[in-house]
Amino acid sequence: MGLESEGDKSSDFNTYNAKAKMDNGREGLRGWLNPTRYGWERVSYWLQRLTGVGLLLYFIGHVYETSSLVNGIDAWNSMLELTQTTGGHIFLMLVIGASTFHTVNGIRLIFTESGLGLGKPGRPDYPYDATSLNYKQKSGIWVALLLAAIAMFYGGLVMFGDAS
Amino acid sequence: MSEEQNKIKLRVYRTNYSNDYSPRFDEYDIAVKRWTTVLDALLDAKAYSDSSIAIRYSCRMASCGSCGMKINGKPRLACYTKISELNSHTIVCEPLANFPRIRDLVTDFSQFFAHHKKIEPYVHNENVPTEVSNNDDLVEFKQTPEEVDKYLQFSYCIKCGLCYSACPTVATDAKFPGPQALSQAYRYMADNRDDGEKKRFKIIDERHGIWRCHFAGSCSNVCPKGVDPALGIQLLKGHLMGVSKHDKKIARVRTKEE
Amino acid sequence: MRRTSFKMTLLKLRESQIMKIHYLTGICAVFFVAIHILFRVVMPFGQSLEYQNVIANYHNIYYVVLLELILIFVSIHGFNGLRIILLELKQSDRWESIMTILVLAAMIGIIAYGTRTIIVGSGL
Amino acid sequence: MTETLSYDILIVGSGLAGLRAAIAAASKHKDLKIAVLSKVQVMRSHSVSAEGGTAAVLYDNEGDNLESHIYDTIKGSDFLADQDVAERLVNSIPKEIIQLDRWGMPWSRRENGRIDQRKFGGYSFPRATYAQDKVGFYEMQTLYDTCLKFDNISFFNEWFCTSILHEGNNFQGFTCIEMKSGDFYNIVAPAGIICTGGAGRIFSFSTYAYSSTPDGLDMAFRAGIALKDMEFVQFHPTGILPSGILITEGARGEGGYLINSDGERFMKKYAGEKLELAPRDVVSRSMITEIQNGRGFKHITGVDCLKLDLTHLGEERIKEKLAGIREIGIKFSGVDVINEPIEVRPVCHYMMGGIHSNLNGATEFNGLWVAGEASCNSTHGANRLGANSTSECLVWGTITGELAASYAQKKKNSSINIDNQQYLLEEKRIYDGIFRGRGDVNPYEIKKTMTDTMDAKAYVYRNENDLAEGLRKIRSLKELSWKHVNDQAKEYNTNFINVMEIDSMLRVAEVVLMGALNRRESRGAHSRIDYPVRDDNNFLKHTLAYYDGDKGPRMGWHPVVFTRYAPVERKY
Ligand SMILES: Cc1cc2nc3c(=O)[nH]c(=O)nc-3n(C[C@H](O)[C@H](O)[C@H](O)COP(=O)(O)OP(=O)(O)OC[C@H]3O[C@@H](n4cnc5c(N)ncnc54)[C@H](O)[C@@H]3O)c2cc1C
Ligand code: HEM
Ligand code: SF4
Ligand code: F3S
Ligand code: FES
Repeated sequence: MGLESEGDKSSDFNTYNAKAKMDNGREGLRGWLNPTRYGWERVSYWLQRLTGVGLLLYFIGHVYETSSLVNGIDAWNSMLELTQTTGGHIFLMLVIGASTFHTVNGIRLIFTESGLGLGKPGRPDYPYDATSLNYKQKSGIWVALLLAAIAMFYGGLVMFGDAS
Repeated sequence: MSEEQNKIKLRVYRTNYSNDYSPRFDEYDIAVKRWTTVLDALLDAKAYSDSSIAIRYSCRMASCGSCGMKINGKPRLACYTKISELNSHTIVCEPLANFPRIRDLVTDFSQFFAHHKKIEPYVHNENVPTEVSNNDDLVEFKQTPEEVDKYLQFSYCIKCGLCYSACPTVATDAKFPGPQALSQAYRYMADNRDDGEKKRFKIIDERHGIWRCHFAGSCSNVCPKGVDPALGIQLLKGHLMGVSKHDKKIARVRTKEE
Repeated sequence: MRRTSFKMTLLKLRESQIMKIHYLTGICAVFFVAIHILFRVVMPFGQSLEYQNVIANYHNIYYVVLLELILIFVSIHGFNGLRIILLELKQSDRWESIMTILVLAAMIGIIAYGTRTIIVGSGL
Repeated sequence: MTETLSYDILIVGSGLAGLRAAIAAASKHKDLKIAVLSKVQVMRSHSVSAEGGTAAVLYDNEGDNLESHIYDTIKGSDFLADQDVAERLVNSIPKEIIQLDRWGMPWSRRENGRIDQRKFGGYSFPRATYAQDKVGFYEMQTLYDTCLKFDNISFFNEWFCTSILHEGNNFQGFTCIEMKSGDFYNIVAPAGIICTGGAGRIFSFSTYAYSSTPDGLDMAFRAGIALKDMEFVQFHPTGILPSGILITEGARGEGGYLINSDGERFMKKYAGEKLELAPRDVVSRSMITEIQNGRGFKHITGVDCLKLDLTHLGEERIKEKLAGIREIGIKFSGVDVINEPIEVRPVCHYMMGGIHSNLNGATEFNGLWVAGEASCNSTHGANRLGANSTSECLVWGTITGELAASYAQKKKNSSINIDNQQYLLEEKRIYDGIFRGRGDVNPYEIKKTMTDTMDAKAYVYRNENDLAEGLRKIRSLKELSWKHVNDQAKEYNTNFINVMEIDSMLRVAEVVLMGALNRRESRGAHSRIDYPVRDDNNFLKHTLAYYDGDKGPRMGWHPVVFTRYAPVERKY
């Protein structure tokens, strides 16, 4: 045995890639697509992503939609008609809900991820309740959900009320 | 006085990754008492039903971190989970998610340990030698109980990997250090004997570093030791953001007379 | 692969700096989008979307600046969000640099495309 | 073909002793390549369970002194300790405490920022240095984290060592199995340190981790090194039922009471001065006497027990200083110690005996040292004082690590030629003898019967009949056809490991019983009702046991080293 290969045997070397045969066991996308197991914070994480991606898609669509402006009134109106259907209204309601949730929860997250509103570390006493999963945080999520629901409801009223 | 006995079904995930991939579940009927833990039940199955169950365990008192596994869908310590508290007649044991699998319930921790090592989890101090070499050095750091409390919680970590297994970012990102390693970075930063935060900030403020935590909180949700890694990580981010002010005074060693 | 100097500076940004930008653009977006939506509410919703009303808005220089800022901020925020998700999905240097470039390109594309609408619409 | 790896120093065991030795060696010579092998992963070793404290003299300005710690240790040992060794322990440990502090150990502190200490059994001063009630855990964490500083330490996690390679009396290496792949390896080095810890799993009711089996002891034993003083097994007064998990002595150190079914603090009858804080052997014997006199409680499992009362300490004190045992009580016993007393019973806790070694931790082989609980350099004699064991691990970890480093440095360039015969024989022993063995007796049942036998026959009080019967039972178990492994897979075969462990347990259990039979006196933890007094004329000497094939051990004696203290009667 030469000296070079010896290091590889010890466990602190990263054998992860070398043993390609081993199942890497990662949950993959299923990991974050399933928000049900670990409490509200996980739901927030999941929704923040979904709404973020959703809003991005909407935003791209929206920029495209408004670009019909340059092609004159007919192009604009035919574009606008797409949203004046029931389906279009429901879609817009979802966008309203998504943006409300994403915004409100996003503002909470900006505080949280800057270490604010989480409580202080201290001696944990059994049974252990994590201070970071406190009610301030949870209510932030609930408020975001609630506001999103209200916004969707209001938006629905406006749009469907307007259409009739 | 005799205790009532209950029968439960233990469903154990079985496979050997070097030979064949096709996993299956084996079922064992186990008699349990009020205090029987999942580990007890598994060892019972191993001793009397099927000795080929591969399982990792040692202390049986939730201090070594060996026996992490997914029990009824959630990462838990087998020795710390009583069957009676699961409220179920079927107990499903699977290997921890997000770890490469070796066999049955046993997973490979080398990458997890490597992440821990990478954040340089030891005291850096420029002014006080960390090695005590002569007897003049026989003086300790001065650190009050309040200063201990600032990091103590994070040193409860037994490296069981449950948090790593629950975290949704770890589920896809192999380079993300994970809640365990990141909370240890905070542990040393909060310890006033250490002045190595500049170095550690450099290590974790990376593309796949601390910012890939989006406060899913699942790590703190499953941690059996009350470490609350999510808290440490967010507090650390606060420092990186420049929001939290840095008022740590590096401890000095006491003088001989004190 | 040769790196352009632009990309070099981007690569030199610490992730914490990028996240600061992410949060800042997020917060700014709250205000701007709020104003943008308020414009929808000053008159009945359907009416506000009529062509001449929209064009009229576009001729208001403050509104144009607002729109342009929304466009830039939301693009940066949104596409950085996308970049984050993509980074976490798969780890290899190749994937990461391709995705960074693609996301950057898409972001610039959208900003450019939106800016064209704004410029033409405002009749500048 | 068996692969051979080579290093400069091999350390078996990543407990406190092993990690401390690794750091000592790595910092002494930076270019030595050090391998730490362990059958469990790092931070999984039994040492993480140590709870109460590490004894050291820190406050000589407040009345403590080294002399007193030395004398307490020797008196605690019932004068069987080698006195030069005890002196070495006491003189070296304060430095280790400070060293750990520099490395980041979260010692519990006094208000003024200095390290705090608590009372512990058998000491005349509060000198158990503590960190809540997770001392061993924090020490392990601190040492492991510090190890990561050194690039020349490589960890071999989950490598099971099976035997020592040697050429005559010169150490050459170990044979081991990498559990993950199931491959068999030789690892050679000029120097080795055995830190495989205690063997308390040869008892059923035990505070030890499941991994604390005597395979390390057995490995040395089979290679021809003596095991010393194995009959001295410490029974800790307070293990909870039914699991045997420990309630630290720190609970009594903080002021806990032991009570019998009359609600009486019975220790005043047995140790009027020190009460609950008498040494463990004294307290355990008192408890069994109480139980035998009908003043015990019955646990729901039907086992006799007594109660440990902490309720008067108050919620705040318990949460701050005994958080871990509160958790253990609630989780594993269903009792919150803040509100009610907890049921306890003497439980196998420590092995004073181990691999025969001298003041420096050197064994009978050149180039091989031993440290920690696996060693018997005779610090603890017939009874260890609480908190002296982690001290021993740290002190001899350092000593052996440094000695091994110097030795390896000298031998760095000489090559090692191992004798093929040896590892072929070992391969034959474990693969033909065990892995491919045949039989119809379930090895796990053998283990259960054996450990139950030890519980019944070699507990706190012993006598000739019981011991002889126990020995007969163990020998008859050895005869049965249980050496077979049902699991024929190569990878991560814990069944195979378990059977090898059981093999070593039977051999070492036999040594314990033989030693206990031969020692016809009561000394420290070894208490014979048929010979109730200490007999300094005949037995003031260490027991040695050498391997002698399947016939069972060959017994011998070894003198005790005295420096300053003549044996006197022990009173507390
Ligand atoms: C519950 C409990 C509480 C305690 N509390 C205290 C206390 O408060 N104060 C005190 O001073 N002492 C205490 N002790 C005693 C003390 O913890 C131990 O004596 C000490 O930790 C032993 O450390 P060690 O390093 O020698 O061995 P261990 O920590 O037992 O480590 C043994 C190592 O050897 C490895 N090993 C074993 N066999 C093999 C093999 N064949 N191949 C490869 N590797 C192998 C194991 O994997 C492990 O890594 C306590 C003990 C118990 C059980
Ligand atoms: C209006 C105010 C907004 C605020 C306050 C805000 C805030 C945030 C915050 C805090 C995050 C989480 C970052 C993290 O956890 O690391 C985030 C993610 C994201 N946002 Fe926004 N955002 C806003 C608007 C938008 C808009 C309009 C879009 C769409 C174009 C968008 C797209 C995204 C995307 C794609 C993510 C990534 C999701 C993730 O990283 O998990 N956001 N936002
Ligand atoms: S932080 Fe908690 S869950 Fe994670 S490894 Fe440490 S103890 Fe386990
Ligand atoms: S679960 Fe993961 S995303 Fe963050 S808060 Fe915990 S590390
Ligand atoms: S066996 Fe040690 S944590 Fe469960």
